[in-house]
Amino acid sequence: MTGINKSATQVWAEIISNKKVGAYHHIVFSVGEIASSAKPGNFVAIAVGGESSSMVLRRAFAIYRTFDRGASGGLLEIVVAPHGAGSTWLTNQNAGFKVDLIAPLGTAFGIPTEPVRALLVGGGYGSAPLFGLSEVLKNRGCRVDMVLGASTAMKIYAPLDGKRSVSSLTVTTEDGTTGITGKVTDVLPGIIAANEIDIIYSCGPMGMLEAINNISAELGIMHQCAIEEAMACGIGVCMTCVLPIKGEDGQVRMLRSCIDGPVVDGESVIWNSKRSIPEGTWGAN
Amino acid sequence: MTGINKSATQVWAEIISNKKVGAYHHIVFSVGEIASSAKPGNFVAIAVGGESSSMVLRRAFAIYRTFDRGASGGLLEIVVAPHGAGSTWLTNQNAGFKVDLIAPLGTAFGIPTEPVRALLVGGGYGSAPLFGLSEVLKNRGCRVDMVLGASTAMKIYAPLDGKRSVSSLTVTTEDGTTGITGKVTDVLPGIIAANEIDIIYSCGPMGMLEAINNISAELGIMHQCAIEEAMACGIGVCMTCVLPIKGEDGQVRMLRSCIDGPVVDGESVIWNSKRSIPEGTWGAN
Amino acid sequence: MFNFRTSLGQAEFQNPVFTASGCAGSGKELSQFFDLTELGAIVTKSIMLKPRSGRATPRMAETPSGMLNSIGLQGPGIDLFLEKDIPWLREQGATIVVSIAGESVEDYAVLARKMRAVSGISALEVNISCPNVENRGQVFACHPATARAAIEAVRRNIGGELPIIAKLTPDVTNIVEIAEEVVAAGADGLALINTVLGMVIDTNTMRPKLAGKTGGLSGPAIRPVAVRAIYQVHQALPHVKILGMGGVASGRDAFELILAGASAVSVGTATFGNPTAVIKIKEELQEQLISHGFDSLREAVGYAHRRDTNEGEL
Amino acid sequence: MFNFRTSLGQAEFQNPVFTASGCAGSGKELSQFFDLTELGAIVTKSIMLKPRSGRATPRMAETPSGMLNSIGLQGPGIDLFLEKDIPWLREQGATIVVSIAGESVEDYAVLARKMRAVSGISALEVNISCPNVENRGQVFACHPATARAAIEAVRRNIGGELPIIAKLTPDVTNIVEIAEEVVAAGADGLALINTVLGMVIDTNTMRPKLAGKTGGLSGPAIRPVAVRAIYQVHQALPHVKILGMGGVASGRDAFELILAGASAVSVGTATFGNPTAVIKIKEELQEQLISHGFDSLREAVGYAHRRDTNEGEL
Ligand SMILES: Cc1cc2nc3c(=O)[nH]c(=O)nc-3n(C[C@H](O)[C@H](O)[C@H](O)COP(=O)(O)OP(=O)(O)OC[C@H]3O[C@@H](n4cnc5c(N)ncnc54)[C@H](O)[C@@H]3O)c2cc1C
Ligand SMILES: Cc1cc2nc3c(=O)[nH]c(=O)nc-3n(C[C@H](O)[C@H](O)[C@H](O)COP(=O)(O)OP(=O)(O)OC[C@H]3O[C@@H](n4cnc5c(N)ncnc54)[C@H](O)[C@@H]3O)c2cc1C
Ligand SMILES: Cc1cc2nc3c(=O)[nH]c(=O)nc-3n(C[C@H](O)[C@H](O)[C@H](O)COP(=O)(O)O)c2cc1C
Ligand SMILES: Cc1cc2nc3c(=O)[nH]c(=O)nc-3n(C[C@H](O)[C@H](O)[C@H](O)COP(=O)(O)O)c2cc1C
Ligand code: FES
Ligand code: FES
Repeated sequence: MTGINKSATQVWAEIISNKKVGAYHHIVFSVGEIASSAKPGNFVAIAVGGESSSMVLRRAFAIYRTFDRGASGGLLEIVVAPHGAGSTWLTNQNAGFKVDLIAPLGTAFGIPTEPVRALLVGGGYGSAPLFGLSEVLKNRGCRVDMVLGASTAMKIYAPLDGKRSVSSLTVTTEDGTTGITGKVTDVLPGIIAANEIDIIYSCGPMGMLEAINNISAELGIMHQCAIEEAMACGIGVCMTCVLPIKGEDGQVRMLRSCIDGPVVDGESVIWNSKRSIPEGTWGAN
Repeated sequence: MTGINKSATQVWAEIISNKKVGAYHHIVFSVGEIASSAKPGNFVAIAVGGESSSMVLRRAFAIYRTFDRGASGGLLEIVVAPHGAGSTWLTNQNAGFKVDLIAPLGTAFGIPTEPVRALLVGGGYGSAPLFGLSEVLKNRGCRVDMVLGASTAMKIYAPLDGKRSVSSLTVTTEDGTTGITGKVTDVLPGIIAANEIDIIYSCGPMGMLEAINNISAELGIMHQCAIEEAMACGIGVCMTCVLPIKGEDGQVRMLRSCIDGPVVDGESVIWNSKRSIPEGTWGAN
Repeated sequence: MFNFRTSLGQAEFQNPVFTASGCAGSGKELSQFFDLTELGAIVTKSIMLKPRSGRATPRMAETPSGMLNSIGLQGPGIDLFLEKDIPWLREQGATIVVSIAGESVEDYAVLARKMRAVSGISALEVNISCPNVENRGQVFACHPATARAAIEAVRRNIGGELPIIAKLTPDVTNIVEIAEEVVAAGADGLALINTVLGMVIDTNTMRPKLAGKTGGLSGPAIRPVAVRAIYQVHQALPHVKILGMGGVASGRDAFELILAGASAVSVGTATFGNPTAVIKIKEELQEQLISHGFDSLREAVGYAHRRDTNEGEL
Repeated sequence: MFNFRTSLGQAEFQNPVFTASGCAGSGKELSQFFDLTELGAIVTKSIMLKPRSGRATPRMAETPSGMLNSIGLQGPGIDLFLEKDIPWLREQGATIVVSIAGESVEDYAVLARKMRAVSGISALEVNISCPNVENRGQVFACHPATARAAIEAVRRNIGGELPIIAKLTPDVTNIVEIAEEVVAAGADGLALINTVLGMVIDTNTMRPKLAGKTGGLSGPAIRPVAVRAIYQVHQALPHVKILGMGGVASGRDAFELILAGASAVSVGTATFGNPTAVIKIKEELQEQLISHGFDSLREAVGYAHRRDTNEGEL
């Protein structure tokens, strides 16, 4: 366990701006000191629906990036896909509105001490946390390539200034409305070979992460991925967000994705175990 | 039964303005044709809390007044006391916001065919429907006197243009912050005698209506009052809003205040029966 | 063409969205907002033998995503009801399900006898979730023996072909046991669920808010309980038709109950928040079914129970 | 000076606001947000004899004003728990209530024996009502005989003075009957209520949303059920202390449960929406009590049951 959310703080965060970008909303919050403690991979948990809301649980969003503005307080940005009632409510709130926000939560992407060649792979809004990560990696002297995929062009989130921090950006869409027609995994092997990739960082739907992990495992490349399990609390107290993960001792345990994740080693995850407990899991009976 | 809400219509009504007046909010809605069918005493039922609201029931508000603006659509106004979650939510909505509103509902004040001398008595926001009533009465050639009472000055709702339609206005507050110190019932006997009142119309808390009815009954004056019972549906289908009322046949029945009320004859009500069914009520066992 | 028809016992309905008993007045009130022929059926307020004042007020309290009620079955009694309400409903061309409630087994027998001669009724909903005065006010549907006795009394006296739908309370340790009992006693279908027993205390007066102290909890808050009850009973008794209810406020919700095993759904509390809720729900349900590729409502009934080869544990 | 202290059995607590079992992790997670000594007590997640993986995911579904969970009692087992979690909590100076759960009467006996030597514990909550175990028929708290057997096993084996609080499920026909049984079997207090059995069907996949199909409903949606259960049990057993829970999300809600008859309240689901909910609720409750003129918490316990001369029927 990575020290339980040592810097997590609960604040009333004012919305500074809320802009529609493609299929998503890019929302900027004023969050004070949280901005300086958040790392790429961490997430925020936001209460949704207002005072008399029938939604009792927070919604988790990956941190897109943060700005530490000193005296004027920090900014924190997220990218939201209006999906069900909670995310849709959030995308409907305007600048000036304050939300109850907790951050930073969860694990961050591990940053190599050596300058390595990194490939960042994002699916849909899963690209969001990768831009901050690429900045950090570049500052450490890494080469960063990026692949973003989605079903359609509107669901590719790739802001101009984000693109600047990567050496190459490949885009795939299933319907071919932009970039290469197909899935990210169609282009991965070629890019990995061409750029002699040492490590893959990924964020996106579980199916995509699993497919990427199949490739990285086969090629023997490190793979860190940010997973997305349904979370009730986001702070480690409810045990709803677990998934089976193999520890260094070889033992599979049901670990909390909000505390031991969302960023985990791809090879430690027992993939495709949804709706069942893998045999041999600690405490399975 | 007065013909079941013959002109009741459900509309998305835009808030045209929302202004704080003393302890209340005066809210104006654009309601189209509803404005022309509403009569003094009718109420509206508004859904509260927005899309993901945990509040499943509408809130009822007496119609303060309506304007039939012809082609540009009608306006309907209410006066809201922020009390619990629902009314507070409503008072927090700004111009431009649309609410789900049903009106006109319930019975209206009976208008005498002869020009009589009427006394209108309002408690707190209960004054709201009386101003529209006084206009109608005046146009019928009645003399209209008014008494408004509340615990404190901030809770007296008496707009300037409303006052114009009455011959005299007496204000009482329990704390003496404005007008006469005391309750409306302290001043009623004097005013009734001085103005030779034929009929009393009242709206306000149940305790006040009962006290007024004691006076009217003793003096043998007609009394029509707008009652306020907890309503789940407002349209007559749930049977929650009932109270014991004596019919012309002398039989007491549990009648719905949303359909057979809110305006009822004061002398037909079995007062002070809260939390019990009066003996002899139809179907009591 | 999409087939929206459904059946409960021998009764056929043009669509599966009904009003819930006690939540549609006499029908007149709602007819201001839509044509009653648009309903799968109107289920009338549970009617008893004699006129009844119901309970004292306050009779309701709003709760998070729900409400409590303690109406206490206010109504005109079966005779006036058959004389006035039913003819009016028939005139409108409404499809009618009559709900009856008794205080004793004998009451149920008499009510059933009074109903047997009545024409133009599609089914009889037997509300046995009410207190049995002969047995310390214990609710009939709470115990297998009393539940059985009430339904048997109806079965013996109803004659003919009027389907009997027994309405059960979820406030039992084992709802499947009660369901099995009433089916054995002659119920053609089951109505699941009645309200859940609850209480609200007014923290200002520091007393129970309702004059009757406890009340029945309804609305979206109880939907997970309804889905569970319907799922359990459909699993145990797959051939018994279920009229589902409890917290349905959208087409999605109606679809959820149907997937669990309901052949039709009743809408109660949602009507209080929105007089046209039933119509909205009907339209949304049809959209849901079509967009999921169903050609008929029937195919979707209990669909959540299907086994799937690539999902072992289901 | 306002007196906020309370007691359950022989155990004394500085204030009446606890965490709910299974809703506060190991304590460490919440200690990031407040000092655990601020709690009336931390109630630990129900611990079983052996390590337990719990159920497969998905384990939760949000519902209107509530949620379903089917954690399936994931945990390290009693030995590791006593070795690691308890010493850490003791170090923090936290007031500790340990919750235990068994799969057999023998389990309860062994768990109780393991607990008897442990110091620094204020009370033992005995969870005989987890609705997530695979066979619903085997929920101990559903039947008087099994409820009694579990509590008797604990009573016989616990020794000493550790108060036993039996935690009951509301999913029974008659909760008072179960309460009487466990009190007769030696429970010093009662914890009311555990979650209500429910189900959500995902209308996209058209299957139960939870891998375990059914789950426990918690949150404000069930508060009226909790208030009713507490009120009924307090009325029948006025001298038995009750730890109330179910949908408490504000000081007003805590006050409501106390008026119904709870001597202390646990906060579960509200913590998921707000990590500092317990502290907020504690402060708001104290304000509520003081503003209603109470000098102590104790005076308010069960106050909604009082008779009032000018309100005949209460
Ligand atoms: C670590 C993490 C990071 C995330 N980052 C983002 C992000 O950057 N941008 C973004 O748009 N969304 C993100 N999500 C998903 C987001 O938290 C919501 O789950 C999603 O917006 C759906 O919520 P809703 O209220 O719109 O839908 P509803 O259907 O109303 O949600 C109901 C419940 O199900 C849960 N749920 C539904 N779908 C998912 C899902 N795919 N994953 C997990 N829980 C789900 C919700 O959290 C909620 O509790 C993230 C989730 C996690 C766990
Ligand atoms: C016919 C009628 C006319 C009304 N006219 C006005 C008006 O002009 N201005 C105004 O401010 N309010 C009026 N009310 C009261 C209003 O409908 C709300 O009940 C009140 O605002 C409290 O609702 P809430 O959501 O703020 O409180 P909450 O405490 O959240 O309400 C919870 C539930 O209790 C009911 N309730 C609470 N207090 C009352 C009450 N005093 N009477 C009836 N039901 C209650 C609510 O309707 C709601 O269903 C009227 C009520 C009725 C029945
Ligand atoms: C105000 C009210 C009155 C009710 N009256 C009856 C009744 O007379 N007979 C009956 O069987 N059920 C009655 N019910 C229960 C409903 O028919 C329905 O089973 C329950 O409310 C759950 O559905 P809902 O959540 O859609 O309201 C009543 C419910 C409410 C809210
Ligand atoms: C995620 C979760 C886990 C729970 N785990 C336990 C448990 O281990 N033991 C137990 O007795 N109750 C458990 N409960 C029940 C709670 O302690 C509590 O009784 C119930 O949730 C009602 O309170 P609430 O509405 O405040 O959550 C759990 C509840 C939830 C939501
Ligand atoms: S979301 Fe609650 S433990 Fe992870
Ligand atoms: S409020 Fe429903 S009948 Fe009057």
